[in-house]
Amino acid sequence: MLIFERSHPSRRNAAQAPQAMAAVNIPAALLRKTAPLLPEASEMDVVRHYTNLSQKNFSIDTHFYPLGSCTMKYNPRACNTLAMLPNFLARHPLAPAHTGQGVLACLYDLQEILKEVTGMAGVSLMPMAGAQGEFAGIAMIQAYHASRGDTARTEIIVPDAAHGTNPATAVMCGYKVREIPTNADGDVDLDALRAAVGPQTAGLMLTNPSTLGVFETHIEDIKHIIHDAGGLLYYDGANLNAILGKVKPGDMGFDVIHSNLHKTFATPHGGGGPGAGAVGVAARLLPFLPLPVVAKLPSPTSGRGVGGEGAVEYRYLTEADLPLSIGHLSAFTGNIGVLLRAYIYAKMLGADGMHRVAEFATLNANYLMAELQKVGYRIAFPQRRASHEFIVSCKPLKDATGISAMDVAKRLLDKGYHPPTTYFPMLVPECLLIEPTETESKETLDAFVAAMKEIWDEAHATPDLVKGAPYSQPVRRLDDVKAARELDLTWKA
Amino acid sequence: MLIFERSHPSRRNAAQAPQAMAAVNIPAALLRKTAPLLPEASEMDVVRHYTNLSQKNFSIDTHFYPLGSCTMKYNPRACNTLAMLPNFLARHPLAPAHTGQGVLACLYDLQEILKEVTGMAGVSLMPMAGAQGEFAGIAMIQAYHASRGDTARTEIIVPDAAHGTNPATAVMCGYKVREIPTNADGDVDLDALRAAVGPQTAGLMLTNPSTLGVFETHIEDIKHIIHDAGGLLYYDGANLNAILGKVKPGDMGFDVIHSNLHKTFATPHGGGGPGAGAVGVAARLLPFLPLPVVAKLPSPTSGRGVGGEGAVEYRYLTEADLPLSIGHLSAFTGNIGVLLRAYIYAKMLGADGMHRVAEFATLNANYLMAELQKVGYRIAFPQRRASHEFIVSCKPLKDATGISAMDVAKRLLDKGYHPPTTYFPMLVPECLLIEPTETESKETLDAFVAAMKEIWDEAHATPDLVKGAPYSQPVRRLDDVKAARELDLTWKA
Amino acid sequence: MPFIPHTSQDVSSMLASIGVAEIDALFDEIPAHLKSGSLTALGAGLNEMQVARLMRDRAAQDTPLLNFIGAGAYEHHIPAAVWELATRGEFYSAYTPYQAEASQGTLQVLYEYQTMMASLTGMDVSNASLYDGASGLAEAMLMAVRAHKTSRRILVPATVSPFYRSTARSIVKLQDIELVEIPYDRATGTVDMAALAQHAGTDFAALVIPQPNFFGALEDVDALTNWAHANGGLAIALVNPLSLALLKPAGLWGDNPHPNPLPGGEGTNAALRAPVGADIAVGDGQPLGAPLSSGGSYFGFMCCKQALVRQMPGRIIGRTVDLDGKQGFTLTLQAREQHIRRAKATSNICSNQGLMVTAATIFMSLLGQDGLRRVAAASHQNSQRLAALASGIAGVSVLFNTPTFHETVLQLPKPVAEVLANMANAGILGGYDLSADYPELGNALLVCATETKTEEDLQQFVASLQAAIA
Amino acid sequence: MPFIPHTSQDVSSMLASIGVAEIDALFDEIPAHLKSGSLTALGAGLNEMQVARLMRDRAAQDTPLLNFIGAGAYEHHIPAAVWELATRGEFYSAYTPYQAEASQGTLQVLYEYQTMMASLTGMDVSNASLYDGASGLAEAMLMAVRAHKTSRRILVPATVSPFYRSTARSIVKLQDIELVEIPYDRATGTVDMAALAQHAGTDFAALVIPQPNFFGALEDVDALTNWAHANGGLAIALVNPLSLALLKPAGLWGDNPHPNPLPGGEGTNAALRAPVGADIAVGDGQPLGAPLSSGGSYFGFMCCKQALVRQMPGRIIGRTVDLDGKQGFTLTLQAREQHIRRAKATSNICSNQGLMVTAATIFMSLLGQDGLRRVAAASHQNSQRLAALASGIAGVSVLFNTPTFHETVLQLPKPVAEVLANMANAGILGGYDLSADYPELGNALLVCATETKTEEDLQQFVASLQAAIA
Ligand SMILES: Cc1ncc(COP(=O)(O)O)c(C=O)c1O
Ligand SMILES: Cc1ncc(COP(=O)(O)O)c(C=O)c1O
Repeated sequence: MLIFERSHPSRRNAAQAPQAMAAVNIPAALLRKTAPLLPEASEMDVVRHYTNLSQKNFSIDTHFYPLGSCTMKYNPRACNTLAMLPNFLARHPLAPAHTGQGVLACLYDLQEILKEVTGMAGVSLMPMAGAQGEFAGIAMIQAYHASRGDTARTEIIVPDAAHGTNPATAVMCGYKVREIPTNADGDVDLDALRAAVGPQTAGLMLTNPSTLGVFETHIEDIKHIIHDAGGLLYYDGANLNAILGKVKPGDMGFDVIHSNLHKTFATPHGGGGPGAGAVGVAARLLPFLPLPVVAKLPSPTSGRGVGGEGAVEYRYLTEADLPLSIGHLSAFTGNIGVLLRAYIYAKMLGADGMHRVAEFATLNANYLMAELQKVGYRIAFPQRRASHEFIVSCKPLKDATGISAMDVAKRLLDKGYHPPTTYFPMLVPECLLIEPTETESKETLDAFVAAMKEIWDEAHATPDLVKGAPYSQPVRRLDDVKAARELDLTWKA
Repeated sequence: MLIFERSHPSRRNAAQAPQAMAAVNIPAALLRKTAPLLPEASEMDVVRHYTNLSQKNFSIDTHFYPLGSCTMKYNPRACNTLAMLPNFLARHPLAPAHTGQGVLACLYDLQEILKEVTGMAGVSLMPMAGAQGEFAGIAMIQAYHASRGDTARTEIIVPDAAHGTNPATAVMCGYKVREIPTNADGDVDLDALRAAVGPQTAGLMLTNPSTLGVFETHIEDIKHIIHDAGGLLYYDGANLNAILGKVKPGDMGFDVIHSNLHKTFATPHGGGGPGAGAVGVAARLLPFLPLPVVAKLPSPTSGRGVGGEGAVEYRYLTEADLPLSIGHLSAFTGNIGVLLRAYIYAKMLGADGMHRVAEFATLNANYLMAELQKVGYRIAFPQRRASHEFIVSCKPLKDATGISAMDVAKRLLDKGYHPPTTYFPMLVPECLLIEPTETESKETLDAFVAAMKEIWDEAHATPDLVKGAPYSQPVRRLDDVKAARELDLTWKA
Repeated sequence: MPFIPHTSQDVSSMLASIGVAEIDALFDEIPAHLKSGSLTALGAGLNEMQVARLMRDRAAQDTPLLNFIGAGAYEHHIPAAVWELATRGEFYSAYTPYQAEASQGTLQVLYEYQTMMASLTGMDVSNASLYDGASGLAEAMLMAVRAHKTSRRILVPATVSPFYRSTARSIVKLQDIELVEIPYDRATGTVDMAALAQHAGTDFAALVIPQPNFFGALEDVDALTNWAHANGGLAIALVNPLSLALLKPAGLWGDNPHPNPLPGGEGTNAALRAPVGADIAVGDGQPLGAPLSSGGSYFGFMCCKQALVRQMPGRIIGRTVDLDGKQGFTLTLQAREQHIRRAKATSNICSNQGLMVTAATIFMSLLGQDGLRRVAAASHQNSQRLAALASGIAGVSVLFNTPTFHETVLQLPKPVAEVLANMANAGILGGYDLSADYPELGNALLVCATETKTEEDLQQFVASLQAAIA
Repeated sequence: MPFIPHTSQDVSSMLASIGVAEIDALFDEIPAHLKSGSLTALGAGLNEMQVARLMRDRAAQDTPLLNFIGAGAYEHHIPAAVWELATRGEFYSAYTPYQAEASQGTLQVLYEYQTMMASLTGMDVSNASLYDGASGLAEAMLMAVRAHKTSRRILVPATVSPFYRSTARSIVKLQDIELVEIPYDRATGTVDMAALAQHAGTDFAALVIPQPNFFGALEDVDALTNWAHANGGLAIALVNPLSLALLKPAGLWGDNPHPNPLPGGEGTNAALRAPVGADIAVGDGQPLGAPLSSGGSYFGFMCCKQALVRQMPGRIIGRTVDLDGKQGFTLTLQAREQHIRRAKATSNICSNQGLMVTAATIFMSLLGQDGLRRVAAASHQNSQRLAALASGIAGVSVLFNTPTFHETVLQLPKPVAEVLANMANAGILGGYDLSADYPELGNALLVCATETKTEEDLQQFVASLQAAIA
């Protein structure tokens, strides 16, 4: 039932609005004549409706959720509680800096933390998701070349295994995309790369570990090829979880990186966002960072800022400070609430915790890979170490039983597991991209393997059972074709 | 699965305790040698476990919950959010009054509100539930007689329809209980009452509207009979919802009342508590109120209390102020968090809202009674108005089909409704005590009637289906006899 | 209308169905002259925005200071997940789990809670909560009297919290139960064994044994339990649940077999009759996840030996099976309770402190056995360090020469009230002034430093104490 | 280890299963010399108690003042239920609803949201959110350019928020899109129609029409929409969603039939091509339940005519049926998106602002059509009253003689920065200083009073303004 179907004309939820309708001093021509279609329901009915709807979701808080490339790790509840302290929520974005020394100090500290873990020279926290981080990064590459008068660089190179946001971003930044194939080991095809570079090369976007779940072994060769051609190196750090505390993109020679704080830094996905795609840059890109960036300065006035001797004041750097900046990417200051959550998480991990993230994420992935291989599933790159994730190809299973990756995925729902990512990356047929993350226990992984074994057996014994799955959810498989053909995007009264 | 079964020895949830184990300077003989059985689970597993468990509950926020005598009305979420403001949560009960002027002002105001709606001369908020409110009330009656040297009064009169807490309370206060029968109209049998009173009568405990869901019509006769015998009148105000804003127990001549704020004032039941059973008293019982009571006094010191001209200060009255008080009923100050929620609710209702509560609670009950009667259900007192609740007797249904009140209740679960109270009050065979409350809409009541109609039809057509219910819950009917015979009250590793 | 969904159309059709013309007709059984007038003292209703503003203003009038008061309510870190989960609507807005099939969530939580509390206290069973520790102590006294059968006297050491003693007295005195005060030893701050010995051979139902006691001092619980049992009384342990992460559980106190056969009825059998231990353990669960909140809501816990389970007040949850043999949970032993047994019930308690218990269960699960131990040890260490630092101030000394848990008594050179007022002006709640309850101790201050206090906090305490007595 | 559950025994048996001796062996494909040393700049990890203390201290350094700033972020009452529900784990910790069957909760919320937004704006369809209003405006410009096909010029009035203009420029300039500024009339504070008329006949893809505009003033949206359409461009409405409870929805602006056939492909049919209205409506959803939070998270919304739906960026949810014919919800039109269409996608957006949209949907449900109207009207009335009171101060006047929604511009007799600093010292955030963005206006202050302000607050503003300019 939709909330509109719980609505009743002239019902009023009186607690949430002023009792009286105030006088409106606006010419009639500018006013609306018919009321918008918003439900008229009691507060209790609304609470009941959305409480019940929430129960129709799988989530980290309720289920194992090994969705590859998405890093569905535990979102500590303290991050939420503390980021929602009343003073943090109440402050207006245009309030003077002295009324926000607390939140600014957190942002500044987070910038420093990200500099340290990525090995970059500077960080801006402003991009509001990974894709906007990519935009900021490629825009900085563009600005860099432009600032040098190097205007012939019109291409961005993207491996074919890349996440869809990479080519889409390059195009949004006005570039042509040149795609490079992947070799049998899951690495970039170096010969193809060498053949592709030239004076038209603005840069390369590389995801490492790649979306195939492997660490790019020729990373240094790639760096040399691109840099020698005058291009810059963009690091898609959505998969930073695999290397956090182990290796720094800055040390690999990358010029710019974005990191998905809503993955590696455990901020919630919220059913689709908000995220935060902080960008880090090497020294030569510092002047181009998106605005604002938080600076820590000696306190100009006593009694403001963080007092005492050597008092400091935090404030935003603006166009005046960074005239070459690529500019603002949001009206104000990005997703501050997400950044606070990431900061709290980072403070709880500390140096030791950061080192452990990649270790245990990788341990879990390799263990799960080994165990699923024992069940009989085909591993896409068995000769390689898994990073934080790995790929199972259901191609052999499908050939033998007719059961596809999608069938396996849907059947997992009945076993109480959110499925892995399906049919991405597109390079591997019938693929399941599986990312357990470090916060899951061995018991959970073992139970998941047992479920996958059950499905393996069902696929051979009772394939129709699997094809009909799921049976346990609020709905069975949905007709996506109808959804796209007979568009029904809004409810009509 | 129990949380203990998710535990793994030596697993540590490191975020929630100091990293290092501090030195303990306590003689070995006083120390424990084996660890207690507490789970060793990851924070995520704990969050997941209790999130999933919570989904195994019916609640107001998820279901219609017409549990008679329990007043399951909407618990406004604002009451929770605002009562949990950090400053309210942080304050120590023994902190000086000047650090708590905010919370004390709320408590004082709540006392005044309750005085107004009950018509009593004074209120103490301290009792921690209805039953403790009853204790306080009867203890005050005892103290009153004792203060007059009237020590022969050893009996409390209780109608047989009374809630079990009434006789139990009288006994806890050292009284003998004398039970009075109910007449065919659901009122107290006045002749029996006249015969029962005497110099041994300390008082009468009356629930009005009674647990039969009717307003005691002879209320004034009862008052005279008891008062003339030298007894005092106790009003069990758990059902205040039925008369809020309509009639005041003080105006009816009652000497003492308790009110369940977790019913009438919409504070949550929390799966069993905490509640608050504020007591109000007529003037002659004022000296005996339980401690502490909040007083509003002219501010003794400037700069403290609520400043400005005519500044006031709130503080607790203690034994020194009320030497005849029955004393403390808790170590500190009762269930303050519940009281804050009740206060917020009362402020949102205001005078108008208070008047409406009983009106709409009564409207809903009478409507539901009329509709269920149309379906065929036997109403226990069809000649009477329902108050906030009413009784259906499934005796005729059972005689005709074998379907009991319990069967109907369990089948309601499959239809998505929490059942009414079953088998209480004990006077009416196969009874369902139904209390819809004022916060439910007509649509919800109509849907409930439709479900009751379905069950009526099923009872006649497929009685075994009804007897086997529920089918939709995490468990089917439980073996209560085994539970009591083979006690299993704790999990063993 | 706030929270009332009826439209005027709804009202008319409902009235028509009932067969009356107006809502007021539904109240025609109430004598007209009793009907209320307007509730003049109540103002107009506020909308949520207005009430939010009011409450934020009120909250701002409560000034949180750096807190060193304990005395029965303790400031501990509460994991954020505790209240984020406990206030989920499904827990928050459910009733007592009368309909077991639709309440397995709450029921399983309570069963887990019972397991944890029984294990922490070392007892066989636990109920599902009482109101608070002090009223819980009263219930334990009533239970002991029921179990003992012949005596209505309870021995209560003066080292039991004065708040608990006065609350228990308010409650039990109406049943003619006598509380006999046992003095304490002025050197140790613990029960005066010699004074206690004078009660040997007298008729008493139980001895209350606080651990730690109100001074934070650790009693010789083995000796006290043995003494109670040797003299024919029950031992009621009054314990801080957090301290039990470190301290000997009440179920193992003493070593004398119980002398007089305990009552208990059907369920009793020899194997269940442990030869040692307190018979009942009670206390306040506040340290397990309840915020200080000016005094509540907290919750009382009660555990006992198996043989006494039918004497216990309050709800009890049992594990059983359903029609299909599947495990499930349900309220059990309801025949003890007021809604069945009425005047003969073990207590009048009905609603308890369910949500606080849900929070405590989540709290204990998040801490785990190791975490709870570390919190307890850190609290202990902090208060030891505080005592050491404070006694470095000229004129300040530690009053009792006894091991303590996380609270201790300081002797000051000046009236405590004055010192505390000065410290409060410096932003510090310096402790609880013992001079009203224990005038014989002179200028005695009860101070507490839990794991929440940093070294800097302790130094700040000491500096402000020093300034306040200067 | 915080949040990592592995025991050492787990680790050994997992390593054995993998067939390596130690965890570090799993990283043997990483060139050894690239391995990180220790992360020296990060301190040791804090436990939750420590980080809670840190964050509470930090929060205490943020000083909330009585706020009269708007300028694109508005203080409104947010019902408590909004965030109590939105932060439930099932919403909070779920991913984008790729697996529809296991995400019906989130999907239905989004479908309800799309319905509400389409209705509020008067458009046919809505997406499921963009990052924020400013970047959303950039997406609308890109979409208009795609739809228009021949022009890469967008006309942007100077009455559009300078924050939005600069953000949009950062984003669209890389695709060689030109933003042409249209000046405003100094008397009305709205688009200078004469200046706009000079662009008639020139090549442009769209005109942006802000309602209310940055000065809070109401534009003649009918005339502007007609002008855009008459001159062959699309009309992009930039709207405050709360204002739409009162104001004419963008879908009904203007009255000229659309002159040049809109692109759209398969889905387009004559019936769907409304003869009037803006083509795209965007804005920031912050007024619908997002706290101010120093600037985020907010969310961008975007609605459009049916004919343009395949040009829309972002997620879109559709209603369909399952195998059994039962209604269900799913992501649809994914072929527009980067994960399918890659370089040819309508945008690079992937994650959006889902949780903020969940909150907004609950917010709008709680308010309802009537509640939203009352909030909008009260905000309007408060700002009118504020303007009236303020212009009673000698030297202060209302700058533009135009109807406003809930914001207005005051002319001050002194430099605004100085006045604001004085007011801040008195605890008041007096508004947004326009002098940097609009130096031609002199000492101009943009002030906003929403429904959250009481008469007393307004009086306090006026008193402090008076004092600050004295
Ligand atoms: C490898 C990779 N890059 C980029 C992104 C885009 O991140 P966002 O969704 O935050 O825009 C993702 C997210 O799925 C990703 O997995
Ligand atoms: C009529 C009546 N009296 C007393 C009580 C006892 O209230 P409490 O459960 O708060 O102790 C109840 C609660 O069920 C009741 O319905």
